[in-house]
Amino acid sequence: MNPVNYLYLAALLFTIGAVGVLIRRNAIVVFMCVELMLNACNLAFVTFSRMHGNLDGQIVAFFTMVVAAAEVVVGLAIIVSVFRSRHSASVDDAGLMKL
Amino acid sequence: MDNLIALLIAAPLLGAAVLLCGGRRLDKIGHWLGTLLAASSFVIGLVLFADMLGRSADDRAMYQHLFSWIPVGGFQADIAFQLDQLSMTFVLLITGVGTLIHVYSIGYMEHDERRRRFFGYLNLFVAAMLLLVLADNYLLLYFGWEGVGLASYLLIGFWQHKPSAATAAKKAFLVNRVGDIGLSIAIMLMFTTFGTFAFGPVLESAGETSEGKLTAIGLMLLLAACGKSAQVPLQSWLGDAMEGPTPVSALIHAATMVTAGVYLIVRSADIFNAAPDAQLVVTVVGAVTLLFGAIVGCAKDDIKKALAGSTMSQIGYMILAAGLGPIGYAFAIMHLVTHGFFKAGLFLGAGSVMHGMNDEVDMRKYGGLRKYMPVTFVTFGLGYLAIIGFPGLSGFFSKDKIIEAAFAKGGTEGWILGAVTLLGAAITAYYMTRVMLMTFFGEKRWQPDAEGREPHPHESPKSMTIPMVLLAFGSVFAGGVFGIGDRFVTWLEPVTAFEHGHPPISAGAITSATVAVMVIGVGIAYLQYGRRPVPVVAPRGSLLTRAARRDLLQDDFNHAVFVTGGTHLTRSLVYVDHSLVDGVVNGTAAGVGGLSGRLRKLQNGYVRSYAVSMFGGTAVLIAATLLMRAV
Amino acid sequence: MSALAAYTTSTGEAFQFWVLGTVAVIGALCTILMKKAVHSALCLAGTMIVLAVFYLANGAYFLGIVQIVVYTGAIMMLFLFVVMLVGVTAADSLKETIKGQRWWAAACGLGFGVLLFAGIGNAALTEFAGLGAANAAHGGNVEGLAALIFTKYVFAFEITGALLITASVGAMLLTHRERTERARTQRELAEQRVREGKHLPPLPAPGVYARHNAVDVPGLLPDGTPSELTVISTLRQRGQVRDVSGEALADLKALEQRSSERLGRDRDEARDGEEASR
Amino acid sequence: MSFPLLTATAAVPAVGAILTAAVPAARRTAAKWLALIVSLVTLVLAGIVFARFEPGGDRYQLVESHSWIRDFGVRYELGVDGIGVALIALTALLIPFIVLAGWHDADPLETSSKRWRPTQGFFALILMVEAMVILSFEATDVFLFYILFEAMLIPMYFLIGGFGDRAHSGSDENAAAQRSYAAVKFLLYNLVGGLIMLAAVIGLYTVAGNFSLTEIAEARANGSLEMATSTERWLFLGFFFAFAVKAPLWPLHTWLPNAMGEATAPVAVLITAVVDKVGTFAMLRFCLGLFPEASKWATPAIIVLALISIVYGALVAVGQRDIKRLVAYASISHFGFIIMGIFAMTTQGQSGATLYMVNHGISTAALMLVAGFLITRRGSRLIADYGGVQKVAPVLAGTFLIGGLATLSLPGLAPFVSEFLVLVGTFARYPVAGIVATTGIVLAALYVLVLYQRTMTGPVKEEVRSMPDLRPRELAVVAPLIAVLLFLGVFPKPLTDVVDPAVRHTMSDVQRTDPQPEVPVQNVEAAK
Repeated sequence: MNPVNYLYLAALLFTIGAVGVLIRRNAIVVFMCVELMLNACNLAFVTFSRMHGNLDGQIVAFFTMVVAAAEVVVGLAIIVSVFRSRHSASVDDAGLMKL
Repeated sequence: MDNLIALLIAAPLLGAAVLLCGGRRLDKIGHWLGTLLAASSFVIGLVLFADMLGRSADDRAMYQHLFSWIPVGGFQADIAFQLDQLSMTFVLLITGVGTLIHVYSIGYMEHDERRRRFFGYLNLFVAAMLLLVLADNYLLLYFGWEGVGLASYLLIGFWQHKPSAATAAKKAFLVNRVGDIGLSIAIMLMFTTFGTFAFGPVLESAGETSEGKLTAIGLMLLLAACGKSAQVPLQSWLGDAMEGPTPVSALIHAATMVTAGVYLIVRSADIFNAAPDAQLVVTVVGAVTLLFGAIVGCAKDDIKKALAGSTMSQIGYMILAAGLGPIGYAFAIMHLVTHGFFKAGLFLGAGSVMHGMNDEVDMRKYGGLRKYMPVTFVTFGLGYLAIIGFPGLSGFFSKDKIIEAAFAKGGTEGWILGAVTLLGAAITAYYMTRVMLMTFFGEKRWQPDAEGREPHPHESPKSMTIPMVLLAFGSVFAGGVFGIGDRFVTWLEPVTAFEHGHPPISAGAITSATVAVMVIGVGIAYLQYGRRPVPVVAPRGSLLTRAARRDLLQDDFNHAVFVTGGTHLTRSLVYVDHSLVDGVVNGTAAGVGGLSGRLRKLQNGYVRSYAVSMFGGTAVLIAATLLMRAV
Repeated sequence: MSALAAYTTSTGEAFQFWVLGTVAVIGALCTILMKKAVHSALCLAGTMIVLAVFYLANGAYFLGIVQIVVYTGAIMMLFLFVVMLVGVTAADSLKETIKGQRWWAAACGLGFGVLLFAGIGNAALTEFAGLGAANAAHGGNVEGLAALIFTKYVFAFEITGALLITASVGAMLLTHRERTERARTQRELAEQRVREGKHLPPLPAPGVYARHNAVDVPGLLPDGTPSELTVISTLRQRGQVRDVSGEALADLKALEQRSSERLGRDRDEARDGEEASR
Repeated sequence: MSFPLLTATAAVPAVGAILTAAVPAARRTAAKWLALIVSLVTLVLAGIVFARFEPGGDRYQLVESHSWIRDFGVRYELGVDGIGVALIALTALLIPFIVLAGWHDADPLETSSKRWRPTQGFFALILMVEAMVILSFEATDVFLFYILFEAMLIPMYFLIGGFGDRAHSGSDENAAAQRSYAAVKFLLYNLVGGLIMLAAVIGLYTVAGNFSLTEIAEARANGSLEMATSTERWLFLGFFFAFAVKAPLWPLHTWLPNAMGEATAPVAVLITAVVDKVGTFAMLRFCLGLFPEASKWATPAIIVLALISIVYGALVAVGQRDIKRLVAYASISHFGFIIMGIFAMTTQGQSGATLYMVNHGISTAALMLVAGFLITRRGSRLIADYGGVQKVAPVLAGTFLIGGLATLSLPGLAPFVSEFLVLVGTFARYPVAGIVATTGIVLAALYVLVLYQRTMTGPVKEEVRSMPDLRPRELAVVAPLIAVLLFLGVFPKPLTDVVDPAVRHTMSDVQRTDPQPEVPVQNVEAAK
């Protein structure tokens, strides 16, 4: 098997994640889909790292993880505060900038 | 001495400025101040006149250059004055008659609360008129030309609360503006032809350009003269201008301003001399107006409008004379001066009558006034004799010369013009006799005015009668002083070249004919108005009479063509502006609005919907990248 | 180790890829298709663990472990925590409300995927250098990464620290509500209730039956309809109130039925019914 | 380095605007006085500029030049020629009167409201406009000019849309809707023009490589910068379109009546007397300076459009029922004269056009401000609602008449000088155009006198019976303007001395000389 298959897998996961973002209304699930896309990217980076024989790809994946962690923290906090004020976690309900 | 010229204008200008800006504080003394300043201008004029007489005939012109007015490239207009014999004649006429009318107005306007303002306007007029005749270039003349127009506008509309007065003022200004187009185009033509528009250079080099160009300039100047001097086809404003107070009619619309056209033509003599076609048109305009004014004057029952028709007619004489060339210029000006005296006198007399008759102007409601207003009657009568050309009085000398000169034009033209002037003299005698008879003779036909007051005719106060008497003196003697021994002609000759005309028939015969037609005119009028009682309500009259009452339908024509047509034009243009010009823009805006209304539906506020477009956009970008790589 | 440098992988890795890859894809699909958020989260966690294995297989030992510890362990737990907060049993309706959204999403996803596959397929990706040398340079994968992080990427690393601090402060700021006024005492609350004149007594208790041992079951009013007041507002807002009125009424009916059967009343009733219809 | 006088002239009102805006809400009157003082200081500075300018000296004087955006060759480059000096003087002269005339225009409806801030905003915006307009008259860098040309739309938009005339036109209740329509229309028209100009500015940069007016003009003159004929024409059209919208030239004029009708009288004056002048000024400086050949190519078409503007504007003015819209259409007619004078390409025409810009500014200000006082008193803009005002308020009527007479170019008042110069200048090269344009003289008399007759004369209408005459503040606005009109009408030499050399430079830009008279009179000098 050619290791390039990892890339195909990453592409597939990314696409699935993207479609998930588009079709799900629950903000938490949308977030999960974003995480899925990030993970797919990480897989690609790791594969690239192996392809090129240096560790920079892994470094990028590492940073992605950190940033993703930060993003999740803030994002979930936003979801919680939105949920508090609107009693809903649906992204469709948040159609206005101001309540 | 030259430096006094500016003072001539400065005095009344100062009066105007002080009186108009001074406010109510000056109400008590305003009229005295205005009169004083007008009189001082007259005195300065006399001083200059004396100085001028003391010099040789060729050295009499004086110049004063004040400052450069509009210096732009080759276009050099100066505030500079030229006082020669022609200007001097006008200066004395304007300031002299002007001062008398100031004095007259003190009494006439006594009960008007806005008398101070009236005197301010009068002073403004005198200043502007002096500027007109003293200017040494056409542009400065134009300044004065419009200045008198403004003063005329203000004074005609002095009783602004009357809509008719306001309308008449506006009409006068507008019709004059049409004439002004002529003057401005003439100046532009002069500038492109000669590179200047100062009198001296233009007139000196007039012969150096083509006749066509000079004809064009001449015709444009004539257009200007028609506007200001109420000549056909721009005569319609003068009758309406009688809405103004009577002193105004006397000063502006009889003695001075309306003669500015004659001044313009005589001043531009060198241009007209070199353009015979233009001259011919001038004489035709003069002849037509002469008859037009006379006919209108016969039909009017309003005393001032009858006199206005007469003014038009008399100026027609002057214009005709001016169109005859060097044989006529001097006589045009002479008639202008004598006319200034007797017509001003007549108007003041009319004003005096109105003053005594509760401002009634309809002659059919006068009658038998000679006993109640002896001074007015005598002065008016002398003016009347002067205007119909009674031998020995001033009008006789000046009019007779014009008739002679008309015959002297020569050829068929000479005969036609001569006949017209003779016919005009007859009609003049007719309508003036009619005025005289209807006003001072016959039975009393007095009617209470609109407020039910019975008229109590009385003689006017001294301040009014004295000017009338003085003007009557002028009417009687001016002609003799000027005419006997060709004094006036000699005086003017250095400015307007003079040639003796040689009429095909002897001068004596023409004089006899003149007197004869005058007697016929008087006789017919006597038969119609002296022997028979005058009906209080005007009879229907013949077709011609009715047309003449309506100014020979000229106003109706103007109204139908210019007023109605213009109204429709402006209305349709307003519509076009709103619907078409603006409509295109608004239509575009509506189209964009509609389109964006559709596009707005895409902006539904759902994050996921935007995410789809982002995602799709990314896909398109990738596709584009791959495609570029593939290619 | 040397296998990592090969153009093809070992059979073992291939086997692992095909099996676990299938699992990962299924997990991803379940993530986006599960009705309940908690199920999605569990599926995602599964996918992530598979990915961790793949990292390990690709020679990224450090990342593999971090993936399990940080991602699956911490981040997914955070997700679950929020899911709990929002309502763990709440199920999304998968019915699409935006017109054409699903079709567009599918079309874009398909197009995007095809393009990505085409792009990867187009790229000449046959050379695999392998990580053997890179990992060995500093004596191991972790050391190699550390060497890079603290030299070449030290600034980025430091900034990441700032980012994390900011994120945590931000999260606190977003979720923490500042109390702008003094907390009201019991007495004040009581006085307010009296002033407003409603619910002077305590709110009614939820209808606790023997079979519904829960606070999410509303008490029933005399006519059998549920009373909102009996359930706490949080559950009400989440829509997690279990409406048992129908059930209870049905039970009641069944009870009556049984008792009437037993008492032999049904025949009389049938007769009554016939009469009424007549 | 010498004192940056030109920058100071623009900076004073700009700083003043910020200070005025910062005045506390309760100190409204202080803000007004501050604005007035700032505008007077600007007037003094403009006077110094006027005095320091040497008519016989270099073309651009008091030059300041600093690098701004180095990569694109954009410079902060200022300099004034005679035309700029005249227009700076006009702007600085008018603003104090605009401020004074608009003293109460932005007052709160209830005097008690403490938190009312728009008053400060109103005066700050006026000063802001002044700063930008002055700077745009000074800018010799095309890019700098473009920025200012666009930026002045912003304060103008708020002035029109935010501070409308409280006297609605009577026919319509939804005054606010009309006002915002007018403001948006103003903005959109000018933005479209500006956008096209931006394209042309970028185009110019790609051709010339920098934005300096002086450098480009010089390079064009000495042949080191070749431009393809079609390129030059397109660039010219891009610039001209923007200026023609702002000027405005028929058929791009319809925003002006709306804007002037809905804005308060002082703002209407600001639009037509100050801001619009930037358009005609820019035609003279940029269109002719940068694209001489294309200017000559476009002249016939532009003269025709200008003629249409003159006649059409005047005719439509006659048909107006709203006083302010009437003045707006009269202005369109006058802008036709200005543009015609510019493109007649004669000394008289261009000098006349420049003087016309100044004189039209002053005369329209006089007429419009008095009209504004009148409208404020009666609360209506419709001509038909007035009558006989002369009887109850003679001073108001008198000043109104003088403003009107200035508008119809009566000799003795300043506009006559300029109008006649434009006519003569046009006639010298295009006689037919000159003659057609003279009809404008008659039509001007028509609309002015009809307006005066309907509002001021006749029987006194019941509604105007208690109308007060001009108050001292209002007289202080009108009297100096009238004095200036009279002075410049009789002695325009101070202006012509400054403008004349500048126009000669412009004429040499387009390589045109005046047509020579057919029979040159040798003794013109002697006759003087």
